Amino acid sequence: MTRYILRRLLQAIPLLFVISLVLFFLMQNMGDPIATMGGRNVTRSADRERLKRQLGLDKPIIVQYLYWLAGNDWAKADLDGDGIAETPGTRRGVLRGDFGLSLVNKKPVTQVIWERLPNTLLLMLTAEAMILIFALLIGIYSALKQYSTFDNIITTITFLFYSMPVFFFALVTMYIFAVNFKKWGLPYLPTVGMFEPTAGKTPLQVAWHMVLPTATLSFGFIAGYSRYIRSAMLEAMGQDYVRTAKAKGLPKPEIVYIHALKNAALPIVTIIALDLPFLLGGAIVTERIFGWPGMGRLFLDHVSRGDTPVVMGILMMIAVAVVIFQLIADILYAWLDPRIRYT
Amino acid sequence: MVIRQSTRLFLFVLVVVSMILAGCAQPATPAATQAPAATEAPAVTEAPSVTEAPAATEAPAERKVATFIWTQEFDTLNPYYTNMWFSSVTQQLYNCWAWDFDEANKPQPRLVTELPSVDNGGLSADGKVITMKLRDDIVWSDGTPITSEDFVFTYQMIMADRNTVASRNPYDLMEKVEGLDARTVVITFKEPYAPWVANLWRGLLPAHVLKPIFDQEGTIDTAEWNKAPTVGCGPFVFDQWESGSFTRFVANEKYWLGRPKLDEIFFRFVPDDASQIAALKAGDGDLGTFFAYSDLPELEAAGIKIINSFSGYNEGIYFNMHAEKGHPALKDVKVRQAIALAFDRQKLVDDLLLGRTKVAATDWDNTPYNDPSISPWPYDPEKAKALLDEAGWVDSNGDGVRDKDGVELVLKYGTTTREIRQDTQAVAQQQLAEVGIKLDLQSFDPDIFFASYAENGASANFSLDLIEYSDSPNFPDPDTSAWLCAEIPSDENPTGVNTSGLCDEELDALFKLQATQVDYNERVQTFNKITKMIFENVYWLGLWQDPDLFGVSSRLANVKISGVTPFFNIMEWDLAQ
Amino acid sequence: MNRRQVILDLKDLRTRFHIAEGTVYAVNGVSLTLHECETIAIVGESGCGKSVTMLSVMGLIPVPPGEIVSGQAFYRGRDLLALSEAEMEHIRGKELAMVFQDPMTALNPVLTIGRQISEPLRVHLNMDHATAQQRVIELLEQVGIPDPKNRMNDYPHQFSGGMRQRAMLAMALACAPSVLIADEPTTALDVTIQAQIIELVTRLRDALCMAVIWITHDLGVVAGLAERVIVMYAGLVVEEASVDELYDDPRHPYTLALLAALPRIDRRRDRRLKSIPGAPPNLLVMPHGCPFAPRCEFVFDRCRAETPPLLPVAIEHRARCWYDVVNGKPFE
Amino acid sequence: MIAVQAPSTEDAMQTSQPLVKVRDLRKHFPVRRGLIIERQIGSVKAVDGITFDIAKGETLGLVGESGCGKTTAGRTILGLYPATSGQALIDGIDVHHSNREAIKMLRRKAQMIFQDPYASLNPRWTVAGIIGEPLRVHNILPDPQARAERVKELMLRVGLSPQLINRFPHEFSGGQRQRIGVARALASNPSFIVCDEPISALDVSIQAQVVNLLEDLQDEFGLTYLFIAHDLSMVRHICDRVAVMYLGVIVELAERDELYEHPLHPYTQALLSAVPIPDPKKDRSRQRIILAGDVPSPLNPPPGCRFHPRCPIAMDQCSRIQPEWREVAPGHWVACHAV
Amino acid sequence: MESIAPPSKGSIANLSPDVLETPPLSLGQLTWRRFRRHKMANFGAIMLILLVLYAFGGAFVFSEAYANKTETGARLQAPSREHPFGTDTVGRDILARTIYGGQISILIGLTAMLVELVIGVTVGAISGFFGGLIDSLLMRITEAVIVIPQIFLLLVMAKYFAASIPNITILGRTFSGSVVVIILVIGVTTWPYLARIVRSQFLSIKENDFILAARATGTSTTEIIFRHILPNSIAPIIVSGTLSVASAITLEAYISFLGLGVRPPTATWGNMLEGAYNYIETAWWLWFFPGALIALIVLSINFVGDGLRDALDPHSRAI
Repeated sequence: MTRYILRRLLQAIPLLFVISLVLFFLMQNMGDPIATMGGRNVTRSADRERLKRQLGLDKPIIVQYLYWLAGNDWAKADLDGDGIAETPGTRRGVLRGDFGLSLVNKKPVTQVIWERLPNTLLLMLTAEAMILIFALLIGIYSALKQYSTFDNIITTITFLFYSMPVFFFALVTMYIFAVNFKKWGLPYLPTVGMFEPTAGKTPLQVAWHMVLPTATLSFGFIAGYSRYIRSAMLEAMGQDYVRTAKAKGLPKPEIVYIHALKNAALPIVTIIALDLPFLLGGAIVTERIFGWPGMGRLFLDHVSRGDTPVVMGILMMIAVAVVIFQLIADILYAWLDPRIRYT
Repeated sequence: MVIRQSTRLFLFVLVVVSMILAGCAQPATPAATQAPAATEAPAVTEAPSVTEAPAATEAPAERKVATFIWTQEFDTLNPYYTNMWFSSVTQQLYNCWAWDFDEANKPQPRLVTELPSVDNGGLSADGKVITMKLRDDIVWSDGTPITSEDFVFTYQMIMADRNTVASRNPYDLMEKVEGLDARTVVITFKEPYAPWVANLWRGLLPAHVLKPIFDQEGTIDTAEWNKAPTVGCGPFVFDQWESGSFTRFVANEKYWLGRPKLDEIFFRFVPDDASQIAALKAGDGDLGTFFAYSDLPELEAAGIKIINSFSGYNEGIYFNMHAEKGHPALKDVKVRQAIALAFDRQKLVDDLLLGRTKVAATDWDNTPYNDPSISPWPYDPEKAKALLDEAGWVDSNGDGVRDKDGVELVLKYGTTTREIRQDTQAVAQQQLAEVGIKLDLQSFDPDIFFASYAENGASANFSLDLIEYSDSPNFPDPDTSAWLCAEIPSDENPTGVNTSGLCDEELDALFKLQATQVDYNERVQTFNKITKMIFENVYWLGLWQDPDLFGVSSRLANVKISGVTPFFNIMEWDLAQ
Repeated sequence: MNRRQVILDLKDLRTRFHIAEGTVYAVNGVSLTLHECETIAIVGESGCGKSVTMLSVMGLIPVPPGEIVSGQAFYRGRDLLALSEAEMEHIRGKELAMVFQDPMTALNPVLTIGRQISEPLRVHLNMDHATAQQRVIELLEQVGIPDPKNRMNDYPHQFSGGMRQRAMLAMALACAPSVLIADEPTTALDVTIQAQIIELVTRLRDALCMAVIWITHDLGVVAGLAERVIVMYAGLVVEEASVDELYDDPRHPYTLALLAALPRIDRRRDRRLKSIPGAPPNLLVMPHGCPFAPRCEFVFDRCRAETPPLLPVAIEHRARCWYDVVNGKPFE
Repeated sequence: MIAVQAPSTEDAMQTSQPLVKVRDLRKHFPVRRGLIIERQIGSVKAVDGITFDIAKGETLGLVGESGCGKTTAGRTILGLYPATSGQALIDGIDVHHSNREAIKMLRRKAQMIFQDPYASLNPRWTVAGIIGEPLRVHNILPDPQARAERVKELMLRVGLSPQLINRFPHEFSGGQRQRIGVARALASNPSFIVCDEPISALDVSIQAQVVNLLEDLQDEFGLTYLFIAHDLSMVRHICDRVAVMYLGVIVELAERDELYEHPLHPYTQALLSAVPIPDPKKDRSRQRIILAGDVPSPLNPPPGCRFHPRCPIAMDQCSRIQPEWREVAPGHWVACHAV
Repeated sequence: MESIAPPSKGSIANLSPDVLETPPLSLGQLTWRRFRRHKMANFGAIMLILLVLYAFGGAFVFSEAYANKTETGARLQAPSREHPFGTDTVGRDILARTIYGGQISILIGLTAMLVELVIGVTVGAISGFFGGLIDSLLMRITEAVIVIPQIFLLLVMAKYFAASIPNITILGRTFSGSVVVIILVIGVTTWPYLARIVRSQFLSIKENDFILAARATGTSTTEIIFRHILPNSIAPIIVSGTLSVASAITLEAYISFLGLGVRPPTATWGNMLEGAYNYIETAWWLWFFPGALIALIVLSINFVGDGLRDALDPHSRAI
């Protein structure tokens, strides 16, 4: 097992390397970070030249990548534009844990991400918990009551939710629960942010603000997962070993929750483990609509300003997370399914 | 069962961990706030703790708190590191300019005793040397006096090679900045520099805070002060910044012009207009800005007062007249006039902008240098058609689009993705189609649109024929480099900003002349000539005057807004009784 | 002949499946009796309803799509088909146990062998963990699994095919059931392993005095194992006789043909095999007349019109045929 | 196992000119593992040196329990798997070391019938396409019309109504499908057919149909069969000679009746005794040899005689020395120390 | 031929009569039958046809010029008799715009699916059939694309290509070049999932005896791939292709919603929503109609896809 993990991690290195290279190249043409610097004025030409030089954006792209990857403290840069490279670089490169500084706010990328990561995690994990609980409840119940009225209604609703684009669901819920509830004098849900700044970041505030984004994030997944769990359960319930368990005279709950669910859980666990890292990136759309100060919004803000270091940092973090979670999925799978043994 | 329990447990643990993380992430900023608070202990409430609901709950009756809604988050709070409009308008809160501008955009001395002028000896006759006399009572919020050393240090920081400041304009035109004594600063320009009033000392860096950092690290790019300027010189002092959520400023007890009437100002970051409008209407915010015109009636209905603050921005279309790369038709003044006449900009302003602003006649509308005798081209499609016929652009093949010598009059019209601009495009397309000009519409993200020629930016590479955006000159000064021949982007000059590609020798000479004219009236004369040239040749077609819109709730009193330094009198703002 | 008590009495069982393509008439009126400590074999080709019959008795037919249309199954006087699901749970695994064809799929891949064997012990005999463990070890020993103490913690995939079937047997025998239903337990196994299992079942049956119903398609397997043989075709019992009688004196044309179609390992090749024309019937259509009629070499008009009843043709020997194969003419 | 290939032995084995010659054929499947770069760490020795001939018109039975390598042997002989070593010649063509042309010719001459009548027919093709495939591929009948005629003939020959030519496999019963498979194998007029358990997936009443068909076809076209099966009764019925395989090697090879009446290898004896006889009296009176345990993994076959861990008469040397492949009676070959 | 030949002549007598009773049913017909029994799929299919009729038939009712006609005086009007869906921020008729926007959205869905199919099937087929080094290489590339969440990749790529988008004219209509960009970007980022499906299909079908039979017959590799394996893996490809149309439409809407999608004036259901949420309170019709249309078409395509899945593979009940 250790060997397997080691092997997978070693295999991930070239993968991540290639991804970073491709992304870095993609990002070079993604907009000029110093075109306006986020302002309403066009940056003046003298400042453009100077900033390009200072930020190292005048270097050939492969050199920029190299600096990003391995740092530039072994090279010298020409900062005053006299054609002589005299100032030693200070960056240590991704390989040494330095993701560089954001072009937008000059903060270290790790700090920029770290400020937002917990918010995203909070939202995502709550959503994931909702997803799991409801999907399991609905999925198992509708599998056991296959073709019942409940099953049919749930199937229709899940399809409806599954097909609805996130933003449409968000807009509709906002329209109903925030706009109209307020109009009708009912207690209405907040639509923006993580808490009222004046009220402070109290757990109650955060929980209250999480209602709509969590619902928006979860509904599609609940629908999808519950369909998945339903079919996995149905498949498991149709297996010979379930018949064997019945033939042994086991009570129904034991058959359902131990014999069937343990087998049905295998593909579900994999899917969850593979979906989790994607949640890390935050549902971009959800965070955008509800103004949730998470990774998704961070990504959008910095993409729109061509902030390569931050965007690269976010993407590489997610890539690493995906790799790790894929590995975790494999390990979990092996743990749950004794037939699988990695060597 | 086994699975469910363990999965739940797993999730529970994850949620708990993430909550802890969410909690842990905060001390990053408070740590910075508390450090100076410990040394200096200014009257910054009590050490602001996170879990405690700040102030408002403690003494709701006493503390006066105002909430501003910003649709973009500050990038940095160092005045020299940002170009961002939202950051720069906020500077009067926590930082200070040598002089700021009142609601009539007249300079008001703030750090200096009076504005330098030839009369008071502050300005040399050749316009090269400026001598500033500092006030005696100016202090940083930690009590340290503000001296000439801070000015010299600020100049050094702007010019330091390892500091990636946003702009060196106009400091790179200076020969030197010296402190004659603690209260006297002398600035020497290499050449006479007329627009100095508008561009000098837009912010000050505290030498006593940043110098040690600069000496140690060689740069202040990463200084904590940029994110948490707990030492400031504005009426308010920075207190806390929660990334993605809000920034809080509290009253500066040591402010030399008197403690502000408000105790706290929150800047709340909401990511979009709708949320901003909702918050303002709900009374969750006292001030917002950057509205779409269509939201104004609703805001007013909710009792929000709208203030149009002209800051020099005039939306307009630059014509691509590049010698080689432009559309041949646009080199003909008649065609450009025809476009001006065919586009009913008044209706556009009336309908899309709800008549809240005016059609811009010149690039200098609403600056002191404006030529009031010029009024916008009228809407006259018939005359436009006539001019086009005259110019030889007729629809010879009956496809509804005029052509000449086999070239169709199809113009590529590009702008950014801002909604009002895209809407304008759609309207323009329809109106120009009526006179036989076809528009090919394109829109780009700002950082792509404004990317330099070297980056193949849409506005700079001459691939478009009509380029719409609004760019302010160095408001309130009219100086701009957008018309200089030397600024035409090319392989040799990949960062040029002359997006029209126009090189008019006469215009070029006039621009160079105005920059050295220290005398106000002479400069106005020169600008009137420039304005007339641009207007009559239709080098630029104004669409609308683009004021900054501020919405202020009735809770706030004494609110005045300046176009240059919007919050110049923020210390007088108060909650209405 | 049988003075032993009847333990299982099946009367006119009919089971159908409602599937997308229509209704499958799987079992069309099966009656049979089983005595204590007796071994009977149900023989037939795939789809003849032999497994469905016993699954119906066990209440293991998924409903829907399955449906038990009629019939009774008396186990020691109680009609199993009339019992509630909860009542059946007490019978299944305790009184009637079942072993399935494919021990790979019939064992839960994610639970240890030991756990699966101990389940009936816990459920039916309320054994505590330690006692159950002890009993599992005994059971595994009994079915010939070496090193049961350690192997009980193995998962099914770690067992070979033969061992898995032994484990299945151990599981079925856990509560010392009165009736063991073995549904083609050796079909998926090699002959040498099959011999092992048959030998094991025979030994255990004799030791525990257990009634065994052995479902198979292999006439050879049955010969040395069962006392009585029931031949099924198209959801019907077509012939029923003691094992010696059936092989010596088959009376139904189908049984006759089956035996003739089998090559014999103990004989030199003397002839072509006799093949039965056509294919087993499509049970989507309710059989009309004798279901074997289309393939029967003795077929005559009546066969196509009427379904023959199960008639006694000799002592303890019944066949469902209008034709007297001994005398070469139809019955009167 | 052995690789004694003295020419004399060969001559002794064969009286007539063999159509198929297999010489010390081996097929090992590599097992790879590695940290980053995978290395071969061992191999599954599915077929580990088999030698036999099949005469023209003869049926050779290849029997053994599942996993003994008989299917791999059949496929390797046809060249569907590349051989690890050794040689297989079909009608003079070296299956593994010939040029494309020769291989293409071989594909016409040698055909295969599969065990699973469901998996071996492309469910998306009509009967016409399936049976006509060899005709099309080998350009025997490029014209679709002519091909359809020939397909109809073949269908008639295997007992299928030619009217069903445009039907899909799923519309047929198992026995009928197997006949489609037979017709496909016949299409290119082959001389040699590997029948890989062609009847084991069929119902008893259908098995006889297919076996009889195979026999008829052999008589009619003078076909040569390699009949792979685990059903020893059927093998006795259909085969002329029988080879018994165990763990990748042949342990005994003899004329049919000789083998069944005088099995010499203890494994053959056990195997035969385990086969049930549909005769209660005889079955009860038989002395069964019950083998202990299961077939070991071919990844690590036991040293010496591969059967020794389960052999009731194993001797000391059995675990050390591989028994020699000997002809103990004319045409009766066996590899056992005890014989 | 129905005549019974003597037993010695063998097997002709063994003809099974029951086969002749059933009418010949191709797999396609069987699929169609099963599909017809799927209620939701039928509903979806009808809905889908109606939506396509709406988008393409509507063009006969409203001209494109009308859809792009601005009437600044009549902006943001609520649904009325004259403008059943109301008007947008420059007074264009939303009904007409949803018609033309629908065309583009459907076009994007279909062509993005085609791009995805071409890449996905090729990569999956090559990878699954040949295995070995090619397989590892292709699968590493596939992983590399999968490792970055799609929406991130989409945004980055949409921005990457946004720099160079001339408008294009097809069939006398001018489209924003970003349509092509979006199609490519969606196609290029979605194929890995399909490639994996196709690969696993190839891997499992490759092991079938009929492939061995084809090889034993001497059928060439190309023929085995294209005539044997591909037709047998078509079911999941069709299903996933169908669902891809839905996801491409949604993805376009996401990117447009985030402001990086198809640029005006070319309308799509997605970019009609861009900025519309600023009017959530004031002009609900701005976001409601295009949003509801997207939800509807995605729903009906998903229904159809689910029906196809069941119809093509009666054993699978997976979502």
